[in-house]
Amino acid sequence: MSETAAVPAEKKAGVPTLELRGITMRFGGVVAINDLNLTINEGEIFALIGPNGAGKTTVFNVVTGVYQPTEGQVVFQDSRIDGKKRFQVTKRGVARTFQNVRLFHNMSAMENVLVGADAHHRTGLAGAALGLPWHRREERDGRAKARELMEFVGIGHRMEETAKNLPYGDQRRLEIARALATDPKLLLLDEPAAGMNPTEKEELQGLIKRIRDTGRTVLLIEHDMSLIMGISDRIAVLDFGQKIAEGLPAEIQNNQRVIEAYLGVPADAS
Amino acid sequence: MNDSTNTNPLTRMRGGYTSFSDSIHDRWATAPRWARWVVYLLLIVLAIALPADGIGSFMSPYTDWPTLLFFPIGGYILLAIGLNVVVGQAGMLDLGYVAFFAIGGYGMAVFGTKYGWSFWEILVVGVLLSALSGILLGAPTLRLRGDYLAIVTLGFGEIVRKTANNWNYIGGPNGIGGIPHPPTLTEWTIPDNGLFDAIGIGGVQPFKYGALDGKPYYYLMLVLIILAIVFVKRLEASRVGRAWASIREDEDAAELMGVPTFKFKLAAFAIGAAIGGAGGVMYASQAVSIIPTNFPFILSATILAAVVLGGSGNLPGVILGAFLVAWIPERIRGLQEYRVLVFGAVLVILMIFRPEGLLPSRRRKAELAEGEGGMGSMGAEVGGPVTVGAGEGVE
Amino acid sequence: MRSRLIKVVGVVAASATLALGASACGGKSKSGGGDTVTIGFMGDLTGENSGLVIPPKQGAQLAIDQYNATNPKVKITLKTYDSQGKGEQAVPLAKQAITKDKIAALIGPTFSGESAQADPVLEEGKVPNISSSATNAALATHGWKFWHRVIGNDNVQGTGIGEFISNSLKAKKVFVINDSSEYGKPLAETVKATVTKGGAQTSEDAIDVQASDYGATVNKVKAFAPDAIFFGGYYAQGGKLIKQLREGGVKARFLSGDGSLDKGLAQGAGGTNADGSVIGCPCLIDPSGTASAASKKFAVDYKAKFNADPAIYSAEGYDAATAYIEAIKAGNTTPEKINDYLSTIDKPGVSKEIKFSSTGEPTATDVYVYQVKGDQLPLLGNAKNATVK
Amino acid sequence: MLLEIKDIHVHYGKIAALKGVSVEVDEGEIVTLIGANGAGKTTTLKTISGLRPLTRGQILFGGKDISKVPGHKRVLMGIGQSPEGRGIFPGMTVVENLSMGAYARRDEADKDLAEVYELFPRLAERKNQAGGTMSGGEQQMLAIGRALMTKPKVLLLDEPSMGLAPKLIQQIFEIITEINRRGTTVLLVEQNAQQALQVAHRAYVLETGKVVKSAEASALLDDPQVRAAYLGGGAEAAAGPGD
Amino acid sequence: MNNLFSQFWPYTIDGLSLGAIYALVALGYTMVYGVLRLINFAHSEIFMIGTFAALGTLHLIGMPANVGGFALVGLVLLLAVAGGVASGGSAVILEYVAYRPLRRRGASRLAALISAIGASLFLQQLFARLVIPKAFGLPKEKGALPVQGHFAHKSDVIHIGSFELSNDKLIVIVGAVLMMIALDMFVNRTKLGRGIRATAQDPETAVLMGVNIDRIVTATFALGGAMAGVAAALYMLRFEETRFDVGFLLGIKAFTAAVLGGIGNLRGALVGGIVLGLIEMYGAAVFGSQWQDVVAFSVLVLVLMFRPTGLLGESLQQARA
Repeated sequence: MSETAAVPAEKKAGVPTLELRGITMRFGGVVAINDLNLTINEGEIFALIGPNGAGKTTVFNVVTGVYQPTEGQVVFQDSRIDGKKRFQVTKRGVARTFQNVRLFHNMSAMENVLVGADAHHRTGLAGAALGLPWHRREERDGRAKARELMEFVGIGHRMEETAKNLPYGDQRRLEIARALATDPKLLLLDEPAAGMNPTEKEELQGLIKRIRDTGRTVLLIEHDMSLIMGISDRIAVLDFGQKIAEGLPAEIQNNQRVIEAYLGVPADAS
Repeated sequence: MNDSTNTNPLTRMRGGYTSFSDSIHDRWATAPRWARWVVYLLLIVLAIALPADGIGSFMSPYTDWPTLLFFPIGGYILLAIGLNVVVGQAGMLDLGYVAFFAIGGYGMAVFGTKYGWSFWEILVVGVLLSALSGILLGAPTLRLRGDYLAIVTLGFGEIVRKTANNWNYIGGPNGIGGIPHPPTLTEWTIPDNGLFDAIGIGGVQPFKYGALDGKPYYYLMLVLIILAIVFVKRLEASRVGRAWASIREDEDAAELMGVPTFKFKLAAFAIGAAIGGAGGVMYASQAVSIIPTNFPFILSATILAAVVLGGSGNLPGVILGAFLVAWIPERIRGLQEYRVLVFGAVLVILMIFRPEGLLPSRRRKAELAEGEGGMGSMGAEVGGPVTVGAGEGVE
Repeated sequence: MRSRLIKVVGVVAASATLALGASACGGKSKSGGGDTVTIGFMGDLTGENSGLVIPPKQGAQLAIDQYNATNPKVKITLKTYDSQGKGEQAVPLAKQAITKDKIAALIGPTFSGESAQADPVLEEGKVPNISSSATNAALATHGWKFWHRVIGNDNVQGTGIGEFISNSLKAKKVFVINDSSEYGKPLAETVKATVTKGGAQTSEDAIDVQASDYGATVNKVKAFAPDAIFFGGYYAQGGKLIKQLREGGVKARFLSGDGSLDKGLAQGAGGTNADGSVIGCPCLIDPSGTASAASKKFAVDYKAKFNADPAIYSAEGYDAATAYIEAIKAGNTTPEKINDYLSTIDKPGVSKEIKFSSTGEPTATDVYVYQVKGDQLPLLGNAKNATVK
Repeated sequence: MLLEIKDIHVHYGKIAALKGVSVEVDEGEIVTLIGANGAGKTTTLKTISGLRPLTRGQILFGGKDISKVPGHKRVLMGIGQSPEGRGIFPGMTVVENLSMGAYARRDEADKDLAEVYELFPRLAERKNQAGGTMSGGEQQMLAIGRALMTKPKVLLLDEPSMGLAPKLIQQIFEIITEINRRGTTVLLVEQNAQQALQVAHRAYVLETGKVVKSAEASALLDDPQVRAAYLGGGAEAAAGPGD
Repeated sequence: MNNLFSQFWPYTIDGLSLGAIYALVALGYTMVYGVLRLINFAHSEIFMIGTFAALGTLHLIGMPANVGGFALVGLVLLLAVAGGVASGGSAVILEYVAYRPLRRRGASRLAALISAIGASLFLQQLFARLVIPKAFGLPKEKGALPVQGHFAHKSDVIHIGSFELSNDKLIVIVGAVLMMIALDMFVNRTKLGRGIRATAQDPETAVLMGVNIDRIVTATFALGGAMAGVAAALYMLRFEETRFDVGFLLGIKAFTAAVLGGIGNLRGALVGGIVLGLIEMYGAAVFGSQWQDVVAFSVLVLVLMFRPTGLLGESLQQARA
């Protein structure tokens, strides 16, 4: 395990950024999430783990407005965002990546990030068609920001390449850069380490921390236990749509219910 | 490449054409600014000289060339530019585009004959009216997925035509006659000197809109087309164009990146509709009389064919496609009753020969080659060893 | 004038060859000054309604060939323009005809829709035009000076048929159907207005040309139980409509206008379904030549040349060409002079008196009625006095 | 040699996905391909089963060149695959999904069905459930079971552990060993290199479309480079949740 | 409105018999769409070919007249076979010529759609200009006109008050329903049917199961075409005439029916066809026949607004998990 994985010294006083209050999500007769309460504090790296089908991605979808919860409320920075449209949620400051990379494959890396940056741009049809100064300034600023973000995630050298031609690890980073371009206060990462080798995972770990250090809150879903244990401030475990445990990494690792439902008997692994 | 499956001449021809068009692409992409302007200028001069008799006698031996240039050629080009915004840029399949052409046309007819407005006023109103109808159609239906949208738009086209046919206020099946021409701006005549004669425009009165001379209409259409191109091009290179591209590639992801997809789709629809409406206004004011059968479904299909044939998403391609689709049936008038037959066969052959269109944009070509790009590929496609797919690797 | 017609008997066979020769040099000489004047014929020559356009074209061809066979000083070439019946094709063709081909006059366009679009071009190009079959009444309202027709308009026809329904058939309940076309709908409306004036009770419906199933219309007719049914539309739909009406148990007499004047009506209706139906037309189709001697001679010549009986608008095509021939014979070879001559012409033609009102309408208002018998359409007589057995 | 892949090249559009991959699989073996995402593992499997066209190279199966044999015929020859993402037919029941495995066969498949049920009792319980409504683990079992129904001489498994809870991953690898023990040759593509190397006899390491290493699986487990790149920095990380 | 009440049964029966034909033609759209995700625009011409095959058969057997009773059922059966074979066969050829090369190149569906439109124009014109004039000995310009063949003796089988059911409508409704049931059983019970469903759901995995995709596609076109051919025979029984563009409006309506029911869904085609047929007739009764298409399309838009994947949803391929 990497040495940098120490728990941050000063824990924030616990100002909640995102609160899920009694969220229930039903699809037809199937209950995907059942009465879930979750509080994520500002500046935290919060991990959501659990077996496949436990409802983790559904939580992401509820938070980002893809689904409207059957019951319950989603509160982000003291205002409800359930019932809001997806792009409105993004504008409020919630951005995400996807389990399977969902870039705009045939656009360049730069354009991908620009789409994210456009979330806060205001140029309309007239502005663009007439090439008004405002529009030109936005374009310039957007590009500068995109460049900066791509440097930040470490793909500064591939800005003009078509997204699908990037190596897989870089595609994951590009997805993060695109999400960051929307200027999120809360970043949701859905299995960011999937398909990465250990070296890449380590770099990713560093990147997630740096993102947190820029003042953003991170909520992530991951299966890779070493990564989770290395960077999470707190962890919640879902099983069959219910929260079966929540706490510090060390607590989770030794929680009997979690071991039964998810981790399995440690002896098997070696 | 070493694979031996691709030695048949058709494939080689295809490959040759592809590398040729690609090299032009590359040249253009790296050309300096001044060189591009020179090309633009040359194109405009060429466009101005196009209706000349000398060209016409070859291009259209059977029927009046300047009028053909105005419509169908110019009209189709304008419509194709508009439809391209919807289909090529935003990736929505619209099978009822003719509806907006009709709304523009009827707008011109109604305001021109019943209210006595002038062409110029109606052009503005007609464009707004069509855009509005685009929004009215789009608002409830744009949430539908690709093919459902296709059938709904097709239905809308039929509804508009049938309503026109059954609504006595706008003449029912008789349509509206006596639509005014645009007011003549000036009787000024291009001097009959050597230079102008050389490009075949000496003696033309370019701003006098009568029934007989098609050239002034053509020039008017030309101006409209150039305006539309500039407008669409600028949008394409902006936030709006990026939003459309992202919607085409992955609508959900786009929305989650903060793109108000519905709004942008609606905008694409409205812009497409507005351009179609402008075409309708132009057409009606030249045609003097319009009837509902001027706006059949097959016109929607033809414009769509123009867009796809030329290279959906790429303006030069779309313009080329529209030109061919409008011109070929007129040029082969000599085949008389067989020309539609031949036209149908040509469509099939061209699509087989070049499914991505004659001049696709780079990005769209990649999308179409992989069957992405808004409408996706056919379902049951699995590249097998017997396919020519291997050839794609080296083109 | 009958004498002129008699003179050309027997030269029909030679005329085709001469016409060929004429057309060969026709392109070179300008109208106006040279030996040859080009007259255009525009209409749907290859489309689905070409069945209504080829007979008048042949009629015109016959007249011109007969004229050329007399070895006149100025010969006439007939140049055809296939508009497919569509305005957007007729317009550029008309311009081509005026500016490139320099035609002196035009027969056509044959349909009302395309006429509305192409006629303004002819008007501005100052080329006289006579339509043999565009019957839409609105065409005469634009104040065009170069526009004419040799056929009664839909109001004339509709009134004629309507009066026939009221006076001769004495129908008290009339169901009026139209095909939603620019031809059928106004015609049906005129008939409806006329029979209403004649005291009949009416109801109406419209069908879609491309639909197959007229069940909804049939059900409406059944509910109304009329004495007579008038259909404004073409025979392709008319036949189908009769068939479905009869299958639906409707036995009322079926009537229609010139668009249905074709044996296709009876064929489409199947069996004897169409028997007894009455079709009105402001045109004269008289293969047996019972209407007049001119008509008889025309029928004979036509049959000899084309190996077919005169069909719909054949006589009108012939008359339209005759009008131009008269103008040229009188020494008028430029479009405007020909047009001036048309305003004064008054000459018996095959179908009617060739004479135009100031708006370009024919002055004659005769409407003829025909009755379906098997798949034949024998002439019943003039609508004013014909009676149905 | 049951399956021999000789220097194959595969392109997607202009991009080369495989740039000369050679792999050999002997009868009775479990061979694994490991490597990062995008290294070409899945493409290799798809090319073997004929879903992707070759631009160069050869695939020999039982000594016969099958490079030009269409995919559906390769199934009959004895190449079965459980695809990446499982490829369950969502609208079909478990039984229908399994019988799809026997689609191309002309002989009776009842015996094989019984064997699959024996291997995966869970599937027998859920016979009439629609494939699309099953959990991830169940779907993976169904995918493997379905591939077994093709009666493969060689079974290609593409990321069988993907997206499964650590607990289930154990189970899946046990079943793979069992299948192999009963006589089916296995070519396994895995993200989870640690687990894969533990069950496999031999392994190939793929990087950006090329084979960079091949050896006995146990040797690779101890190879420092492989450890660094695919198994994580230290043994404790590789051991997963136990640390 | 009065019309609808006083003539409720005639409108309903007309709607059902029209809807039955829509439904059969819709099957072809829906099957091809399910497997290839392609709107086979030329399907309307496949139907047209079926009508001419039926008509040609009537000519071959010397154009019987006034056939009624069970003899009529037998004759329609013969026509259905002729239409089915001709349409099924031409659908297969169409796929081979106009779609397969595009499929091989992995072309976009948009390109295939244009190819389909081209093929549609080509086939229409081929019949109008060459086939019909040649086959029926008509002058060239008559090829575009309707061609008739009257053979059926139509009579009411049931007549209770305003409820009149004639033999032809009965055969159409029963025949169409039987065909639908047969097809449904074929797709759900047979091996080839399972192959079709598998291909619709996941073509790549289907190949891994040993499914020959090309054969499945051929079978899909053949089946869909055959259904259109049977529909064509029933159409000929009802209307006894056809023309080169007979498929145009009917094709659009059938496609609408397929979407209305849920494209890709076989039972949806039945529901969509019947619903559309009834809506048209009722709409015509209330608003006048000239508005029947407007009513039909408006209902389509309304239905899709509330049920974006049609009345029954898509099922041949199911939502891809």
